[in-house]
Amino acid sequence: MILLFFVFVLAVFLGIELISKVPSQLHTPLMSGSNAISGITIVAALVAVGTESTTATNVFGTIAVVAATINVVGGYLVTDRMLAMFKKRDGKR
Amino acid sequence: MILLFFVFVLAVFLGIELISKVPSQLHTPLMSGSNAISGITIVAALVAVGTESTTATNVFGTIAVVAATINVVGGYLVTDRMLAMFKKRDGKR
Amino acid sequence: MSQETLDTAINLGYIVASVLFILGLKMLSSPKTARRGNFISAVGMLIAIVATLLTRGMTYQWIIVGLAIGAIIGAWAAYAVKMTAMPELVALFNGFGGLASLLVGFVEYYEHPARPLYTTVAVFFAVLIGSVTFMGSIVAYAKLAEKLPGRPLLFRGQRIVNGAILAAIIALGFVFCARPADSYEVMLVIVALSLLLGVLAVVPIGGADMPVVISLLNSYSGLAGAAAGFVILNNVLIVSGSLVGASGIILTSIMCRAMNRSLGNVLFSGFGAVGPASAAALTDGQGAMRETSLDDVATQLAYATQVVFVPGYGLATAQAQHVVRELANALEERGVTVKYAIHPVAGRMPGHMNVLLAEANVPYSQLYELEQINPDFPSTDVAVVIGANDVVNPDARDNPNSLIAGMPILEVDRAHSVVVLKRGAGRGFSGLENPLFFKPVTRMLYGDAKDSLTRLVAAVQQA
Amino acid sequence: MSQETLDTAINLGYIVASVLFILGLKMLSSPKTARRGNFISAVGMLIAIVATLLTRGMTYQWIIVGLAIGAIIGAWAAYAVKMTAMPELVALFNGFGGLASLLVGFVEYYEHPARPLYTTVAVFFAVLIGSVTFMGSIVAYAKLAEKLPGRPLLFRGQRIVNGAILAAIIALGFVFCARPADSYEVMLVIVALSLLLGVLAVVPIGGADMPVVISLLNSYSGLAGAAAGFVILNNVLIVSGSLVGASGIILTSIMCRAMNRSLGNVLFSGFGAVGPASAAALTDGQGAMRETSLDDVATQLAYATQVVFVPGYGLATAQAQHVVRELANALEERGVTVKYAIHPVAGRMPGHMNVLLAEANVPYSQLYELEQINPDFPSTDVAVVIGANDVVNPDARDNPNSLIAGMPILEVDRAHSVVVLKRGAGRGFSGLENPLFFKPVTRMLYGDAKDSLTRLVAAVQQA
Ligand SMILES: NC(=O)c1ccc[n+]([C@@H]2O[C@H](COP(=O)([O-])OP(=O)(O)OC[C@H]3O[C@@H](n4cnc5c(N)ncnc54)[C@H](OP(=O)(O)O)[C@@H]3O)[C@@H](O)[C@H]2O)c1
Ligand SMILES: NC(=O)c1ccc[n+]([C@@H]2O[C@H](COP(=O)([O-])OP(=O)(O)OC[C@H]3O[C@@H](n4cnc5c(N)ncnc54)[C@H](OP(=O)(O)O)[C@@H]3O)[C@@H](O)[C@H]2O)c1
Repeated sequence: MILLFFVFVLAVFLGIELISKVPSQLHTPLMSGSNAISGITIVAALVAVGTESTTATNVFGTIAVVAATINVVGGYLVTDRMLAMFKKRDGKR
Repeated sequence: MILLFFVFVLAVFLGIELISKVPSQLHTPLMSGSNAISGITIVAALVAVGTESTTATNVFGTIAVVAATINVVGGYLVTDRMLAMFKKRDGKR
Repeated sequence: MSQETLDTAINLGYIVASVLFILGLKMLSSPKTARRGNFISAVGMLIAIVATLLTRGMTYQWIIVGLAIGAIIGAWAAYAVKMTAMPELVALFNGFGGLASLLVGFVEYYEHPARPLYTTVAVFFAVLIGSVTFMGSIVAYAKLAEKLPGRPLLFRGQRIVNGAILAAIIALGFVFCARPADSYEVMLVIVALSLLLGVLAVVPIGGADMPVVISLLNSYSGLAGAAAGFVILNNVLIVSGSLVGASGIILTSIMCRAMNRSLGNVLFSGFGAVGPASAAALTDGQGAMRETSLDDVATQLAYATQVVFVPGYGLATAQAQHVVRELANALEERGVTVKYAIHPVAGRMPGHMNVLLAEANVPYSQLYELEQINPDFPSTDVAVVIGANDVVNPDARDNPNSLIAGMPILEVDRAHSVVVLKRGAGRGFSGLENPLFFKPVTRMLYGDAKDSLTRLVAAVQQA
Repeated sequence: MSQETLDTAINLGYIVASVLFILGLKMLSSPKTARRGNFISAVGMLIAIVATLLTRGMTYQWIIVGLAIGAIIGAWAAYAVKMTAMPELVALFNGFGGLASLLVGFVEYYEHPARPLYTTVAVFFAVLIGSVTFMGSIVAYAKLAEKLPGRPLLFRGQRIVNGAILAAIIALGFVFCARPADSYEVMLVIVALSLLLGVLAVVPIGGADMPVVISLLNSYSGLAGAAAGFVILNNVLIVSGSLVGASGIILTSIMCRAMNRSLGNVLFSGFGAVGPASAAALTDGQGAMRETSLDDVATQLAYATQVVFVPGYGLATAQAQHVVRELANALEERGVTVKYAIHPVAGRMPGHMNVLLAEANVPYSQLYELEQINPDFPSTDVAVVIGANDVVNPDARDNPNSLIAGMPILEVDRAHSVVVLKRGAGRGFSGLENPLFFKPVTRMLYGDAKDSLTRLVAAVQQA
C-alpha cells in the first residue's frame, strides 16, 4: 500500500515533467489523447464486473464498463482523427 | 517485488526527463550533486551492519558505511562549495 | 500456468502498459511524433485490458456485453462527429470516464462496505472526483454543443453555495470514512452532492472557456482513476491516472497562459458575462465604422503584393475554410503573396484554425504564428480579418484597463489597410467593443464570411 | 509505537526523501536554484538515514564508528581540496560509493547465500557494477591528479581483452545465480574480474576525457545503488539509485555533445593519443609562428576599443585568473571594453573557466558564451588567447579531416589581431597542431601565462 502511494507520487512528478512547451495546435489532441488514457479506469470496471456477482454490481459495473470503453475507444479514435489532419498537412512541408 | 521493479522503471523515466538543457557551467556541480545522491547506498550499508553480526559483516559493513558516508558528506559539501562560487558571482549581476 | 506466474505476467503487462502510456504522452506533445504517440498509448491500453482479462476466476458475459456496446458507441461517435464538434466530444468522453470511476467506487463499496481505512478514503475520492468530472463534463459538453446557453450563468452568492456544498461533502466524507459499513445513505448523499457540485462549478463559466475547463476536468478524471486504483490496489491505474492528473494540470496552465489569464480567473470570473451596457461605455467617441464594397476589396486584393488572412471564430461558424483557400489560390495566380496569421486562441479551441485550414489543405508553410507574422504587418498591403475579433483587438495592447489587457494580439492595425469580414456589429467572445473597427485604416465588409469570400473569389478572378 | 506504525513511518520518511531527491536534482540543473537544490537533496539524505536508523533491532556501535569516520574524512576532503582539484575529488567520492555497493552486495550474499533468484541476481549486479565503478573511479582520480599518466594507455587487443573479461563475468554470473549457496569462490572471482575490468576500461581513456568518464561512472554508481536496493528490497535506494543512473546517462550525453563527440568515441578511441609524427604532417607549409614583444602587446591593448580574453587550460595550470582580472581592470580604467569568451569545454572540466574566473570575482556580465561572442570577434581589436589551444583551433571549422572537425570553436581568427600567450610550441589536449598560430593576424607571446600577464599589467599601466 505504501509502495503504491510511492508509485503515485513518482507518477505525478513524471506527469509534470513530461509535458512542457506544447505547440498550441497540439493542445486539443494532447488533451484528447490523455483523456483516452484516463479511461484506464476500465481496468477497475472490468475487475468489478468480472469478479463480483450481485445484480446491482452487474448492472452498475456493466454501465461502468460501457462508459469507460466509450471513453477509451472514442478517445483514441477521435485523437487519431485530429492528428491525421496535421499529418496530411505535414506531408506537404 | 514486481512493484519495486515498477518503481525502478518509473524512476528511470523520471531521471531521464528531469535533466535536460543544463548550462555547461553546471555540468560539474550537477555531476557532483547527483553523485552525492548515489551515496544513498549508505542505507543498505547501515541495514547490513545494524542487523547482521558476524565479524566479517561487521568489518566489511563498517567499511561500507565509512565509504558511503564519505561519498555522501563529501559529495554534498564539495557541491555546495562549487555552487557557492557561482552564487557569489550571481549576486553581482 | 501457476497462479503466481500468472500474477507476474499480468503485472508485467501492467508495467509495459504504463511505460507505453509514458512514451505515448511524451510523443503526443511534439508535432512530429504525436500520431505515433497516440497509437503507442492505445497499444498500452490494449495490453492493460488484456492483462486484466487474464485474471483467474473472471466471468466474462457482462464484460463482453459492456465492451461491445462501449466500443461501438465510442467508435461511431468518434467518426460521425464533425471536425468542429470535436472539443465537445472530448468533453463527453471525459464525462464517461468520470462516470466509470464513480460507479467503480460505488460498486466496490457496495460489495465490501467494511474495508481498511485507506480503501474507504480511496472510495470516497473516486466517487467525489468521478461525480464532479461526470457532471462537469456533461455541462461543458452542453455548453459547447449549444444545448445550454454558452454565456456564464451567474447568480448571487454562487461561490458561497459551491463552497458550502464542498464543505458538506468533505464533512460527510469524514462520517463515511469513520463508519463505512453503516453509512450507505451517507454515500448516496455524497454522490448526489458531488453531482450537483459538478454542475454548479461549470455553469458559471463562459462557453468559450470550456477548452480550459475540459482540460481541467480531464486532469480530474485521471485523479479519479488513480483513486479507483487505490481502491482495487492496481498499479497501472494509479500510474496512468496520476500521470494524466499531473500532465492535465500542466496542460491546463499552458492553455491559460496562451490566453494570458490565470486559472482562477477562468474558473471564477464569469468571463464573457460583461453586460452590453458596460461594454458600450468603452466605445464612446470612437467615431463610426466605415463600410466598403465588394468590388473595392477585390481590386485592393488583386493588386496587392502581400495579403495576410486573419481567421477567427467566424471562419469556423461560417465554415468558410475552403473558400478562403480558393481566394488565396486566385490571388496567388495573380502573383500576390498570401499568408495566414494564426493566433493561438483564435476560434474556440486551441488549434481550431489549424484544424480548419488543414482540412482545406492550406499548405503548412503559409501558416504563421503570432510572433512570426507581427513584424510582417507593416509591409502587408491588406490584412483580411475573417470573423476574428478579440484576437485583433488593439485594446489588449493599448488600453491597460481592458478586460483582455496583456493578451498578445495580431497587430493588423499596422498593415497598410485592413478589411474586416463580419456579419454586423456583433461582439467577440469577450463581449468587448473592438476599436480596430473604428480605425481609419479599417473597412468593414458585412455579411456571412463564406458568402463574402465566395463573391470575392469571383470578383478577383474578373479584376 | 507498534511495529506496523514504525514501518509506515520509516516508509513515509523514504518517500519524503525520494521526493526531495527529485526536487533537488531538478533544481540542480538550473543556475538560480542549484545551491538550494543541493541543500534540499542533502536534507532528503538525512531523512533517509534517520529513517533507516529507526529500524527496530538495530545495533549501533559499528554504525556510529563508521558514520563518524566517514563524515570526518568526507568533510575534510571537501574543504581541504583546491578548487581546481574538485573533479578528481568527485571521482574519488564516486569510487567510494561504488565500493559501498560492492561491499553491501557481498556482505548480504555472505550472510544469506541462499535467497530467491531475483535477490541473487541483484547481488550479482551490485557487486559487478559496484566494482567497476570503484576501480574505474580510482583510475580516473589517479589520472586527473596526475598520479597516473594522463595520456591514454593503449595496448594491442585491449578491446578484445575487455570484451573477454566482461563475457567471463557474465558467464560466471549465470553459474553464480544458478547455485548461489555453493558459489562462494565464484563470487570472489567475479569481484576480482570486475575490479580488473574497471581498471582496464578507464586506463585507455585520455585524462582530459575524465569528466565524461566520471559522469558515466556516476551513473553506474547510481545503478549499483539501485541493485543494492533490490537486494534489501528498499524503495528509496531503488528510486534514488535509478534516478541518478538515468540522469547520469543524460548528463554524460550532454557533456559529449558539448565536445561534439559520441560516447563511443570518448570511451574507445584513445583520443589524445595521436603520435606527434602524424600530427606534424598536418602542419606542413604553414609557415612560422611570429613572436611579439611584451611592450607591443601592451600598447596594442592599451589603445584598443574592445579586447576579448579567451582563457583555456593554460590559465588553470598557470593559476592566472586573478592577474587576468587585474589586467582587465587596468584596461577598463583606460576605457577599453573587456569581454571574456567562455568555450563550453575550455579547460579540463565543464565550467572550469567559469569557476576560475568566478574565484577571481570577474563580473558575470563580462562572460560570454560561444554563440554570443562569435559574432563579436570581427569588431574586436585584440583577442588575447590565454593558454587555450583546441577551443580556438580553426581546423575544427575549416578542415573536415581534422580529428576535432565539427567541434564549435571560438573564432578568434576573425578578430583584427590575435595574441596567444603560451609557454612554447606545446600542443593542447587533442595533440593537434593549431593553424591559428601560423596565421598572419596572430602573434605569440611566449612564457607562463601568469608571468606574462603580470608584466602586461605593469606595462599597460605605464603606456
Ligand atoms: N481558441 C481557444 O482555445 C479559446 C479558448 C477559450 C476562449 N477563447 C477565446 O475566444 C476568442 C477568440 O477570438 P476570435 O477573434 O477568434 O473570435 P471572436 O472574438 O469570438 O469573434 C468572432 C467574430 O466573428 C464574427 N462572426 C461570427 N459568425 C460569423 C460568420 N458566419 N461570418 C462572419 N463573421 C462571423 C462575429 O461578429 P458578427 O457577429 O458581427 O458576425 C465575431 O465578432 C478569444 O477571446 C479567446 O480568448 C479561445
Ligand atoms: N572542459 C571540459 O569539460 C573538457 C573535458 C574533456 C576534454 N576537454 C578538452 O580539453 C581541451 C580544452 O581546450 P583548451 O583550449 O582549453 O586547452 P588545450 O587545448 O588543452 O590547450 C592548452 C594550452 O595551454 C598552454 N599552456 C599550458 N600551461 C600553460 C601555462 N602555464 N601558461 C601558458 N600557457 C599554458 C599549452 O601550450 P604550451 O604547452 O605551449 O604552454 C596548451 O597549448 C579541448 O580539446 C576539450 O575537448 C575539455
